[in-house]
Amino acid sequence: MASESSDEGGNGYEPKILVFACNWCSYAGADLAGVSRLQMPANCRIIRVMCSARVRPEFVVTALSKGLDGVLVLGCHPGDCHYSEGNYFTRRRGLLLKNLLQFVGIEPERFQVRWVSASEGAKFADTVEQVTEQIRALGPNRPRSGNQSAEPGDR
Amino acid sequence: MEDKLQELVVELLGDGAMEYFIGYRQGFEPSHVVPCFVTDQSEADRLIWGPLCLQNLSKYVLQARDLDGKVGLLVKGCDARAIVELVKQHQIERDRVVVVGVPCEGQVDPRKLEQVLGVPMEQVIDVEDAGDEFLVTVGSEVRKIGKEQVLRDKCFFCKHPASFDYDYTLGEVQPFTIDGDSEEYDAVEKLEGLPLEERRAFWQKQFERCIRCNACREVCYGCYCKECIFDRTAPRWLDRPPLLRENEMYHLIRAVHLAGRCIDCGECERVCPVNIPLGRLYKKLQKDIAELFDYEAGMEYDTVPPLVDFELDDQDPFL
Amino acid sequence: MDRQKISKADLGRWLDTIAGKYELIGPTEDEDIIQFGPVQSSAELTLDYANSLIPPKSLFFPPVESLFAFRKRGKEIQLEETKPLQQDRVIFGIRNCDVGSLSLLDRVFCDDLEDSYYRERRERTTLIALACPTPPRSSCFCTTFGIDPLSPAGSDILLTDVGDVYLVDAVTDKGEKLVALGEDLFVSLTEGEEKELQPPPVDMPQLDVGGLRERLETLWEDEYWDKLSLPCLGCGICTYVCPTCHCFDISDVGSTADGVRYRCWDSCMYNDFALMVSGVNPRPSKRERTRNRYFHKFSTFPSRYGTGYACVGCARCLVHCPGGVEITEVIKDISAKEGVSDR
Amino acid sequence: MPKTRVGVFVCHCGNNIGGVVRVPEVVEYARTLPNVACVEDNLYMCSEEGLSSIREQIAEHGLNRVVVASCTPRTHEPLFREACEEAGLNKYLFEFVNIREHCSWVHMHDPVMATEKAKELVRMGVAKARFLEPQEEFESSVFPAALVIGGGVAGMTAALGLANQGIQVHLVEREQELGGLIRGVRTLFPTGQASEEVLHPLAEQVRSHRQITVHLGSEVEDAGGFIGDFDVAVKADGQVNNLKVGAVIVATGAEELKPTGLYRYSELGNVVTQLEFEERFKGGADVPRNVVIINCVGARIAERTYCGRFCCTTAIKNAVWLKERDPEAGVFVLHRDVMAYGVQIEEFYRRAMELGVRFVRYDPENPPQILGTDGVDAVRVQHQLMGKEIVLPADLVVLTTPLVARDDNARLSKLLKVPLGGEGFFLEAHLKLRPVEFSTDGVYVCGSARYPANIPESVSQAYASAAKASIPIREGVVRAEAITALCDERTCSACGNCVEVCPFGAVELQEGSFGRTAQVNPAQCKGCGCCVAACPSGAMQQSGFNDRQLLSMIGALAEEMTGGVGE
Repeated sequence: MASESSDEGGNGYEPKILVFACNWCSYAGADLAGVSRLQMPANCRIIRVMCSARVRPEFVVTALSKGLDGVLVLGCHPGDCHYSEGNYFTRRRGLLLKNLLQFVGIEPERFQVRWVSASEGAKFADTVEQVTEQIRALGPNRPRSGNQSAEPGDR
Repeated sequence: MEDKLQELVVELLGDGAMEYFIGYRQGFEPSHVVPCFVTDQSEADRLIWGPLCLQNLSKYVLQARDLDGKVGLLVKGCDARAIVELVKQHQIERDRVVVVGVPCEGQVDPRKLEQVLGVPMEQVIDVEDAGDEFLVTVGSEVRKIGKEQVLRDKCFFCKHPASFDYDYTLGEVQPFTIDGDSEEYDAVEKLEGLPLEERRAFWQKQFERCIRCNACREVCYGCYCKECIFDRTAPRWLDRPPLLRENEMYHLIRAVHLAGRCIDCGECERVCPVNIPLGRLYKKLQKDIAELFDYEAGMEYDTVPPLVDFELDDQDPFL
Repeated sequence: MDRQKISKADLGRWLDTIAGKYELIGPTEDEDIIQFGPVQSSAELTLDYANSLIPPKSLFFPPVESLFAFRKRGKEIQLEETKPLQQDRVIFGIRNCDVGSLSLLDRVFCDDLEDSYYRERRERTTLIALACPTPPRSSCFCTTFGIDPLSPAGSDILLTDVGDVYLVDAVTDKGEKLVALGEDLFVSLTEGEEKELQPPPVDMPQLDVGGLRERLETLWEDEYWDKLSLPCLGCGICTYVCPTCHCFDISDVGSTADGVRYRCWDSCMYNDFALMVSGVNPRPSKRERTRNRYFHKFSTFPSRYGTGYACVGCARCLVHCPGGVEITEVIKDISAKEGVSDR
Repeated sequence: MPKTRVGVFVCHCGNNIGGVVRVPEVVEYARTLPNVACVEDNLYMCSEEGLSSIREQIAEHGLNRVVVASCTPRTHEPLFREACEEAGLNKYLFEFVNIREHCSWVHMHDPVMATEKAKELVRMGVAKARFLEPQEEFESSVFPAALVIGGGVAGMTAALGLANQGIQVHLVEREQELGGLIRGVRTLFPTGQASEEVLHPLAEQVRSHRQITVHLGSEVEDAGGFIGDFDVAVKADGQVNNLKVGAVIVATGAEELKPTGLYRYSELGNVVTQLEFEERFKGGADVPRNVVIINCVGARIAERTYCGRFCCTTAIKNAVWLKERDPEAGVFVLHRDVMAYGVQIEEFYRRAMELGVRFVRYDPENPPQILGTDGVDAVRVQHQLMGKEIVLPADLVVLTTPLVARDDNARLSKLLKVPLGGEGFFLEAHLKLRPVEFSTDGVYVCGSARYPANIPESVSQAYASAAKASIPIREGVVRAEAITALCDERTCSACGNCVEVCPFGAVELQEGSFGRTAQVNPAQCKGCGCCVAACPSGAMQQSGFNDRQLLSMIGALAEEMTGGVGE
């Protein structure tokens, strides 16, 4: 399951972070960071969605459950949603999900929501840098019973 | 009260006001109460009411949607909120259900009762509500037990003992007092107060036990999806084997789906054969939703559920 | 071997000796749940139990087990079979209803289509049954299906609580080997004791199941199933706590490169159990699924394997069904059905 | 169903990708991915050679999915989609993987990690591509009218550009008069022509054009809708006028910075801005003799980093004007650098020097000092070339300030759902490739609303935006990208979450063949996917972004089989 890079903690550990970015603001912000040649850690993988409100909480839970080290949801700043209202739903869902994940013992850094506009290439780069470092500091997202190690039976 | 209930059901069935009535009856032993479907007037005498009538029967109205006529249902104050939500979530029309409200002054948690009595429930012959205490018959002996010792957790903080929006009611709730200094969210706050590692260990231990019998889902009034996302195969969200991580996903996703809809009836926790304290998970959501969005499920027909609603000035910790 | 006895004080010592040579499994209590699980020492066991929530069938046919792991490197695929057991094991404290269920499951897993995982676990396990406490729970009805809660049949050793001591009946070679491990702890009964040390007789309601199958088979289209299925919620509790249910599902979990093939329990009460790829579901509603469950127990299984009914009267489904569907009521209702002529 | 055959095309983008990401390694890796039937790389995938390789491989390998790993879909998706269509493949069977902006350009110093990341991005792209489905685009008609917001040179030109094609135009101007910023400008550089000579004929053409309705003293109060069908409320004197248009051009211009607090501006009467100078001495009377002009006031500083672009030219223009009318005048221009770009302006700069305008370079760390109590007497400045402090007599100080974005931009940006850049100006879709368009279809921008633009620039941008805006209007229909929501009525349980969240009222509960279920009106759906995430059962899906596609990407990243084993 784990790739070479996220096998072990300690030295050489490279977290793998899933990023959802809305097409209109945050994906454009990420593009701008690229155009501006802003250098950042190479741990994030972006999935483009049209609006951050497309990100169903199940995606976040699934990603963490499958062993990804963190999930970052990026959307337009509240009030600037291309669809007027989408990110307000993102915000509510994010609030509740963050609390719920923490409640069951998942580090809050592993699921984050940030607002990045199309002009905020630098903010995108900073966010990637910050989130990567936070998650790197936590170490690998401990797998919930890896495949081979599952001890079936004995119930 | 049972007489009144039985008479009412006989009358309503006789009038053709409903096709059948859902209440409670005694199961294989006196302390075992199970749902009772009365389709014929002659069966109405099986109906009972008491502090062991634990089930929230609301889920059963969903399967009665295909009937030509109405379905009757006995509801406690807490369960009535499920009816409100079902109407609000477009699952039933209010006028297709005959809601018979019952004044409830607290339900017994059988596990607590066993501990207090020191005998298994099978020896309990009767439990009767007597204001501030329960009268419990074990063998030939009647014991008085203070409500605070054996009430279901959710009943301690019951805000809605009276039936809500009923068509018929069996009486008014008598005020009663419960000693004790616990607060509604004590259990949740205790967990919240633990270090993250311990919280994690706690829940992992719970989720590890899950056998994914789906009883929590099937008993839940809010799980009315025609096809549950977990049962889908394209895409397949959840692998079938009840491994810890799949179980954790199952419970977290279910919690997310019920957020803002859960009415804290406690059925999921009650039916769980492996005693996973699911109530705490849902209570946590209830607490957050009340604090963050000032919302409580099941109270009004015309409010918008919190996760499909927003305020411009919602809390925004996200930078 | 003749009937022997062991003092209650010595039981733990014997079990600890066993634990040194075998994997010892017995009843433990955690979170208010009795379950059979591996223990390091007898101190971890509980003897204050009626029966476990999940039947010990789970020790032979686990709720989830990996069959093998697969690994793909380029075009090459490696398979690594899972060893079902690391060590021979002893299950202490199994009740006779569950012992009875194993002989039914043996037919499923060891008859014509052998399941090597089940078989290995069965062969490498010694069963120490513990006769049921008296009086039995009010829900129990094992005697209905010819099970004697005080008999050593089906197990390797039966222990019977008669006050200060346990009577010990080692009825197989495997059982005798275990007794031999704690030789000095076991004392043969005197003739006087043979008569004197007897457990009280078991008094349990007995249901009439004569002709149950024949009567049931005339009721396929009966309206009874509509009414019976009303309170059923469609969860899988009855099948998961049932010691004779044995349906399973097989699926691969992991990546395209590495993964495990798992087998896990499935339940005929789930609405997608019989769903076919085409979208057709031969058991589309609770009515068909409930009917199927009782037909399987009382008709299909006996006819398929030439056994008795696939129910051992443990009453787990009776106690735990959240909808209150009661198998004892079903048996009574079917037996009481009039007006349908036998085939 | 035919077997899924994915073609992967990896672009080097010259050295842009290939200089960091080891493209051959990515190519080899892509070959090992499930359902991948062919993998190609090209120096420039967007070149004709690259595009024809896509077309050829589709035919040769019977590809039914195409993945291009190159730059950003925000600019190049249409191009590659078109290549697919030309080869007979539905364009929605194409998936874009960004390994330039999101990879090679931002990990330039880490080729190992960048290559790993590129491989994973390709793996995710292929995973999604396997579940792509062909789509039909929904057509909707375009209302044959346009709205131009702003009646300056840019707005008027854009309005004429549309109107001359026979398109009905509403031109909304906040002031009671057309003209915008140029009304306050006396002459235009480098010709020295009076601004009226440009402004008056232009305004007259606009006023008299029968296709143009001019709304003076008006502001856009509210706006909604989308390309082809915008509803705009224009308010004038408390009266609201509802307009329906198919396209919108933003030409709201900018305003001159009032440098309060700098160089004793607003404290001393004879410290003025360039526009105030032009206004005050419009008639040419009582012009002071000794004038010191200070450039880069409030520009190229920490809180306003940009260059105003033509402030230098404005300073030169007014310096020349002073010298031409009075050769004896003492005219000093204090500057940080002189931006006199292009042949004509450079010529103009030389002329200023020939006329005796003195250019003195100052150090922003040690800016010029305004001396005087009731008014300016002199300006003290550290002469950088001479390396000593000099004091210049001054009867008047003119501060050259940049144009700044209008405060109202924020409101308009929300109404029109178009973004603003960091300095508060409107932000186009792409600096080079889509300079007068927004990402939001049907909305365009020109002139100083975008960034400080001089008249030739404003005019050419205005023509460009008019040309762009006329395309949908003249075509009469627009095809909406087929990314709308779709409800599986078989499994919808009608909970109504989707109805609640839809920002466009596109979802309703309706009776259908499966009872009451949610149904989506594709004409109203804008493809945000809010409803999909709100649907607990997964009955609601979004084309091109459905759960299966996205989940398979997550699974691919986690190296799992989620999403089902390939069909």
